[in-house]
Amino acid sequence: MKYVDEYRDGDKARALAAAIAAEVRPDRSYAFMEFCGGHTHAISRYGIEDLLPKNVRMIHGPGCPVCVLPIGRIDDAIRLARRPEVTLCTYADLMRVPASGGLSLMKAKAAGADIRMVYSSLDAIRIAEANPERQVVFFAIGFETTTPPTAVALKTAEAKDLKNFSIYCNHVLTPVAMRAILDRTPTPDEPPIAIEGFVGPSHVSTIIGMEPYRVFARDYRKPVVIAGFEPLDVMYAILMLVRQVNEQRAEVENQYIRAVRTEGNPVAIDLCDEVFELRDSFEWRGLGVVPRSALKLRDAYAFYDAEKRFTVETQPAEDNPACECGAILRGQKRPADCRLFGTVCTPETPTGACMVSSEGACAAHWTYGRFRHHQTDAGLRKSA
Amino acid sequence: MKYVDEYRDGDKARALAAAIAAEVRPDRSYAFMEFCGGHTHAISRYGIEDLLPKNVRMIHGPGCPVCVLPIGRIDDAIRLARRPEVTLCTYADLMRVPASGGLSLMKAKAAGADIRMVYSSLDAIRIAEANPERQVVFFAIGFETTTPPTAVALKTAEAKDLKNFSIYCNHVLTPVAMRAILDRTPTPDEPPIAIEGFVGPSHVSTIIGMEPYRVFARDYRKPVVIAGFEPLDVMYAILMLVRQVNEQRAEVENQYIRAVRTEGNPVAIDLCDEVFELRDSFEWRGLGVVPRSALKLRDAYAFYDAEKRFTVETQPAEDNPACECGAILRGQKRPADCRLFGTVCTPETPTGACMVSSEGACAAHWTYGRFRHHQTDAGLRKSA
Amino acid sequence: MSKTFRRKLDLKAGRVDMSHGAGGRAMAELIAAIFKDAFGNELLEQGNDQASFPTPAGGRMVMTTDGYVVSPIFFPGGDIGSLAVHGTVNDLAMAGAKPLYLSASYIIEEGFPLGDLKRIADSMGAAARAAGVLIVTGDTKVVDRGKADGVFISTAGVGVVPDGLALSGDRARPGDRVIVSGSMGDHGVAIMSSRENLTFETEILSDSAPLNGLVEAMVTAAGPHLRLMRDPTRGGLAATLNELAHQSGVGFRIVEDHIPIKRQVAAACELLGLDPLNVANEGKLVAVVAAEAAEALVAAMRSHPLGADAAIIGEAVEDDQRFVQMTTGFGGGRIVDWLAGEQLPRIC
Amino acid sequence: MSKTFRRKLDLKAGRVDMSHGAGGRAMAELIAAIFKDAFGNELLEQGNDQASFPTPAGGRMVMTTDGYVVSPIFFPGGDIGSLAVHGTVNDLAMAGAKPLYLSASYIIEEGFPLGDLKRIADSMGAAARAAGVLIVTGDTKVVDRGKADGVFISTAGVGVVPDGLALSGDRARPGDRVIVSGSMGDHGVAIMSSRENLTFETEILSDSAPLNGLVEAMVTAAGPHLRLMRDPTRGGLAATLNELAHQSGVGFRIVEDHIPIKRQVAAACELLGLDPLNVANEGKLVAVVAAEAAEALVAAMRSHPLGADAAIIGEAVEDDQRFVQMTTGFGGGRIVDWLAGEQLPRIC
Amino acid sequence: MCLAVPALVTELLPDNMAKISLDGVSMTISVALVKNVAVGDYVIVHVGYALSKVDPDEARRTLDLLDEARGVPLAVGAAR
Amino acid sequence: MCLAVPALVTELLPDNMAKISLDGVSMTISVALVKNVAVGDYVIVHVGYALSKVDPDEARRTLDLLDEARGVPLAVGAAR
Ligand code: SF4
Ligand code: SF4
Ligand SMILES: [Mg+2]
Ligand SMILES: [Mg+2]
Ligand SMILES: [Mg+2]
Ligand SMILES: [Mg+2]
Ligand SMILES: [Mg+2]
Ligand SMILES: [Mg+2]
Ligand SMILES: [Mg+2]
Ligand SMILES: [Mg+2]
Ligand SMILES: [Mg+2]
Ligand SMILES: [Mg+2]
Repeated sequence: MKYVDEYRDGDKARALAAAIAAEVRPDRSYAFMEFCGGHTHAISRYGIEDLLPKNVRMIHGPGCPVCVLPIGRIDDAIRLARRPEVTLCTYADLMRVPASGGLSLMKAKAAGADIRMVYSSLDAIRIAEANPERQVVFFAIGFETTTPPTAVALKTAEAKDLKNFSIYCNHVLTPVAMRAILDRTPTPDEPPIAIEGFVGPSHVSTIIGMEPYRVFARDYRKPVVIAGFEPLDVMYAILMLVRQVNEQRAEVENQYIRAVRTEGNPVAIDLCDEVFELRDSFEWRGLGVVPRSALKLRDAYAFYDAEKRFTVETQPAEDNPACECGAILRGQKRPADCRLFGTVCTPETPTGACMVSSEGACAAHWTYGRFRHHQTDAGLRKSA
Repeated sequence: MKYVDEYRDGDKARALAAAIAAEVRPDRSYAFMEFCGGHTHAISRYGIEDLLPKNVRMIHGPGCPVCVLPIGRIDDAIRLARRPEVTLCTYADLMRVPASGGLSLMKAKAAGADIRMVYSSLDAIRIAEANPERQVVFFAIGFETTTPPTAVALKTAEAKDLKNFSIYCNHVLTPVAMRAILDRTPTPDEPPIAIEGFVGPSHVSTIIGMEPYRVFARDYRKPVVIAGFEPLDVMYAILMLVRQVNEQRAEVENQYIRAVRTEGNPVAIDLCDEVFELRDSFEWRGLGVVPRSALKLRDAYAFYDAEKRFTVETQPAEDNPACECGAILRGQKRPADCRLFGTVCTPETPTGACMVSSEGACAAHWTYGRFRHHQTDAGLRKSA
Repeated sequence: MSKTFRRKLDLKAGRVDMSHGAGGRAMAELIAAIFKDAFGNELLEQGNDQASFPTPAGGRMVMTTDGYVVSPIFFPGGDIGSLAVHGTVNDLAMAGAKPLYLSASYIIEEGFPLGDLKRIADSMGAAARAAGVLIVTGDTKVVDRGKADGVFISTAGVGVVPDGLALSGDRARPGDRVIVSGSMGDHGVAIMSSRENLTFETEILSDSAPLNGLVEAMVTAAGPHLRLMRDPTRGGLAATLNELAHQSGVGFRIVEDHIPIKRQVAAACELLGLDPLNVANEGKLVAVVAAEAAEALVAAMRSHPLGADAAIIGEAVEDDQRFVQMTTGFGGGRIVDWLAGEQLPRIC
Repeated sequence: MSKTFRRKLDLKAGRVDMSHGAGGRAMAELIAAIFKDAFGNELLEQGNDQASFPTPAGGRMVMTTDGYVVSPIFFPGGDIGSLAVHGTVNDLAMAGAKPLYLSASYIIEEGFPLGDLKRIADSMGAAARAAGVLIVTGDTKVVDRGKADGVFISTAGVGVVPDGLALSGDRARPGDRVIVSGSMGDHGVAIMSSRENLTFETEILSDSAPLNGLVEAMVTAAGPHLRLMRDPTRGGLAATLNELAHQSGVGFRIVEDHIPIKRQVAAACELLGLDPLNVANEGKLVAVVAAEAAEALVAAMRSHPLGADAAIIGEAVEDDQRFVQMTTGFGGGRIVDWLAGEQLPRIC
Repeated sequence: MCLAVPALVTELLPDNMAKISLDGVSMTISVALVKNVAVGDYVIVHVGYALSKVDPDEARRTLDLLDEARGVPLAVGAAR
Repeated sequence: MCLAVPALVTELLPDNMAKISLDGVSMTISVALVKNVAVGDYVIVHVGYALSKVDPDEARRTLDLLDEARGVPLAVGAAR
């Protein structure tokens, strides 16, 4: 695969690992957050941790839109899907996310709700066209990357004059969440938030460009390196972060120059501006309520808004209080520090946000990395 | 079973057989038509032919509403059922009746039409209530026996204000068909129509009573004995017919006194009068077009008339010209005289009306009686 | 299977979902929680994709399969689980075989209640134990809602026929006697009475039962005089006798009055316009036996609980038309034919 | 079956209807016209509800079953009929058995085209002949439209393992080598590419194939050094290795770069967010063999057409956690776990 | 045609419905077409409707008529 | 999150759609979000949409940067 395989080369990885090892200062440690689940996944799947010096620690951020979606919104989606007239179209990633009462979209489907998995928002349009007697609701989730495709679907429905299509909008914003993590004031008994820099979003940045990250460099003095999702991209970005830290710089740099332009994608930005506006606030699993962190349809498109068409009223739903997701997402704890990890909470039975998709910090550690835990700390968690 | 088993007693049958044998004149033959398929079925199933003297011949009449329904009406029903919004409810007897193009309701169902088998017209009402988004059409067939239940269903739908229920009416009239058989002028090369008396309808008569048969006795000089469907009823009715013939009487007698009153069932008659009116003419398979032989909904109930709601226009459909049903129904030929019998035409692949239901003359002979054919005429039809 | 896979399934309110058929941990959990205990035996516990057992010593082997799609899944006198054992055990026993091992292939519709699945598996296991057979291997597939009807089970079975015994549908000879082991039509009427769209009620139970014990007694009693056996399932006695007539190249003559039929079964058939001879049985057999051994065979059958109502109902006759003819209780004669089409309530 | 039942089914435009499953003449016709010719063999022709065959001499017997519910029914490289033979033959072969006899239970949805049914039965018969097994007994059920998905087939099989050969999932020992017979994920990608709701196209064909020939060559080459074999079907290589790790009480360490994966399979997985190690195979096996015989075994496999791409991909290790660990092509390490939930395209 | 069976009325139900019994088989039918149905009556049941009541006296009389034919010796073999 | 893959545009289709190819796997996607897509371009594909074009020069430059790290001896065993 062109533009893929070159960035997965093992020899170059070892060379890069050596370069990183050579440049890190042995007298200090480094802690960087990769915000995106895509990066988390690459780190886990390719075993990048094994290639990093021990004093470079990666903190897995909340950059998985599946993980951070609060239970109440999944509950809403299930309520929508259970309406006899509704066909709910969803990305497959959401199917197993646990909702209240032991439910999930997969279980609601098993119990009879008409739920279809789609690969693309355009599949939802096709389903609406093919089933004019059904109310087709597209369960839209995702960061800035996945938002423009939803906007295109809406404009397509408008052009086709589809009356039976609507959008249940759950799009959220990356930079706002990054700020929310840094803005948290730790309680006295909490460890400090140790993030010294960010591996910045890859495909989000193809849309929004570099500008939105300037605030982190300028106001928080945290370096940001936008990086591709291939493992060499991630490693090189880490090297760039190490260099910024060593040189006491705090800049927004772009490692993913082959796909990310400084200005992002103006077509997509304009389209999203036309269709969406900011919500006053939105709940993030693991982060709590974050002001102005999510999008909703503008009033001009209220007709396509499933929340208006079906009067959805999100009920608050409690997360398991033993779940340590919040602290893990802020880099204050690690998955294995949670007493539910691997016993109550597994990818088959996720309790918290971080276990929900394979890009969550806990799931990635369970699926790809838990052997390390046993190698280094075998006595601790026999039951895992 | 009370009022059933007593009339199936083998000892009494043998005694009755002896009585008939004793009363028939050896110097002449007797030919009676049992109009009803129920009688045909009883004769075949209980082997009554074996108990009758050789010079008493039973002619199997057209008294099976499934058999006589013309192909075009089944085609209509299939066209109705294929409409995406329609659920067609039908008595199970109709499922296998062959329609044009090798179709049948069973095959149309297999090909995707929404067709439900019901035991009672009230089941169709229940289906309409349970599926308000479907147009439920009740495929009403039957003689005067089955007509009042259709009328009750219609009145029930009216009382429940069911907007999605309608009736595809194919109810036909018994005495009119009996007249049509007698009225036919045989062509020069045709054998004469030999009917000397009728075993009269059993359950039809519970509704219409005895009066409608007077015309046969009075104008045609044909005795009519209304008989129950149990085998002793049939045999006793034959004895009564033999006596009338021997005594040169032509009267309407009632063997089925336990269930048939002279005046019939006035509640049912009045209800049917309210709901139905005569069609100008109707096609009968095997008999051709017979004037004023069938019912349709009155204009006051046009709302419930599927033919109006869906503008059904019956297309004429040809029967196989080799089929001898007409002659068989008039007693001019026997099933084994048809060259399709048992080869092309069997109960699994019925070609003509008489093979369609187990009450048709050909089907009854095939299903229950064809061994006789082989006993007496083994060389004739080896392939059967 | 280690306890890593053992997780509490919600047997009360839980439902099968697509993950239970995907070959992952959820499937392993389902199998562990529902099937292992229900069927429990050492061969199954091997945990391979196939079960291994010693090759039987001597005899001939037989193999059979049937798919079970009964609706409703739970019915008076049984359920799809026990039926899936009885039907397959009986097909083995009809060859005179001692049934040994069964396989079970479950095709489950997404949404099927886990509690019902457990009930079915338990019933299947209990039926296997009662019949003295082991369910040694199985498979589970889950299909989308609307692509199955609750659960289907396909059971295959193998067994061994003792040396010297050779039963087959082509062995009826003119003069042989035809025996049924009990009343006809109970299963079909029990099923129909429990269908939603047919509104009648009876106390008739399905006769679903394993016949291998009865068959053993029959083989002992009749030895080489026993020509063949068959269980009159789909299509009832009528279909079975017609099949046998064609296979053996004979006719049959039976006597209606000798065929045991329960009062309620006869009544239900009367109401629905059905012939009890077309109605399915799941715990009855038809045997054909040399005339000289018929009485002794019936006597032996009657001393077994599943043959208490056994009766000679007729005999095989020479007939190049292979007709099944019946003398009616009324005194006449008629053919007993295969049912044309499906068995459905008739109005006329 | 006499010609009385032989009637021309309309194989061009005809469809299965409820009467084809009712046990009457229509069913007998369907079986005669579609299955008898397709499967044709003397044992099936016995026409009983079970097939009888000589008890094999010596060895141990194995029995297996699988339900086949693949969608679509016809896919690049095969169809449900051939798959239903290969899957069951392979489960027998994985025990080192010579597969002998199969049973076939068809559950057919009303409305299924008769022509498609014939095509499937023919394909199943051809696959059986190619694999050297006989389909000796079968069953056909028809269910209402909307209560199945075209056709489901449950196949059971029996075979004989030669004396002295004992393969089982619990026999892997630390130090043993892990071998795969060829590229991973072809079947699953071929199926996904032919699903309507996934709009990608490839030229990848299913690898569906009978492995008993390859297995014979392997047994000859490795003899008692061969510990076990398993076909990585549902859940792919990942599920199979995890199962084996748990059964044998060992861990596995495999090397990503040694696992053969076709370019297009890797690309399709990349597009859909899947891991090829979770994707199903239907003509591949995983073998565990003592280290000293590994090279010879791979050489023997490579000289068989179905093992041309055979490769040693890793080894069994001591690990009380029974982890399957992989050295990534990139140089790091990771766990290869069972897939959680169903295999679905991911957006993230 | 017109398959119908005499069955015992065991219970009257609302909306002109009734429960009938036939040798241990029970069914709910409509009695809308027959006046004055009472528990203990036998009615002729067709497609889930009572069509008429069975008159026990007339039933008896029919059997008596049949019995009249008794005593006449059976001409064995004469059938056909 | 945001699984996306660079793929070759092989054909432009009506309605802002295009056919892409990835090592023999082809798919029809929307190119409504990217201006001036041409056959031969590589685009980043996400949920059936092109998000941006791959710049071949910048891709080359990235690889060159990676190669800079070559030649530095690998500290075997130093990882972690
Ligand atoms: S292991 Fe589960 S419960 Fe614990 S922090 Fe992670 S997601 Fe939350
Ligand atoms: S056998 Fe068939 S074709 Fe011939 S008269 Fe009878 S119904 Fe008509
Ligand atoms: Mg819904
Ligand atoms: Mg329709
Ligand atoms: Mg069988
Ligand atoms: Mg069977
Ligand atoms: Mg299996
Ligand atoms: Mg059988
Ligand atoms: Mg198997
Ligand atoms: Mg298998
Ligand atoms: Mg297997
Ligand atoms: Mg069978």
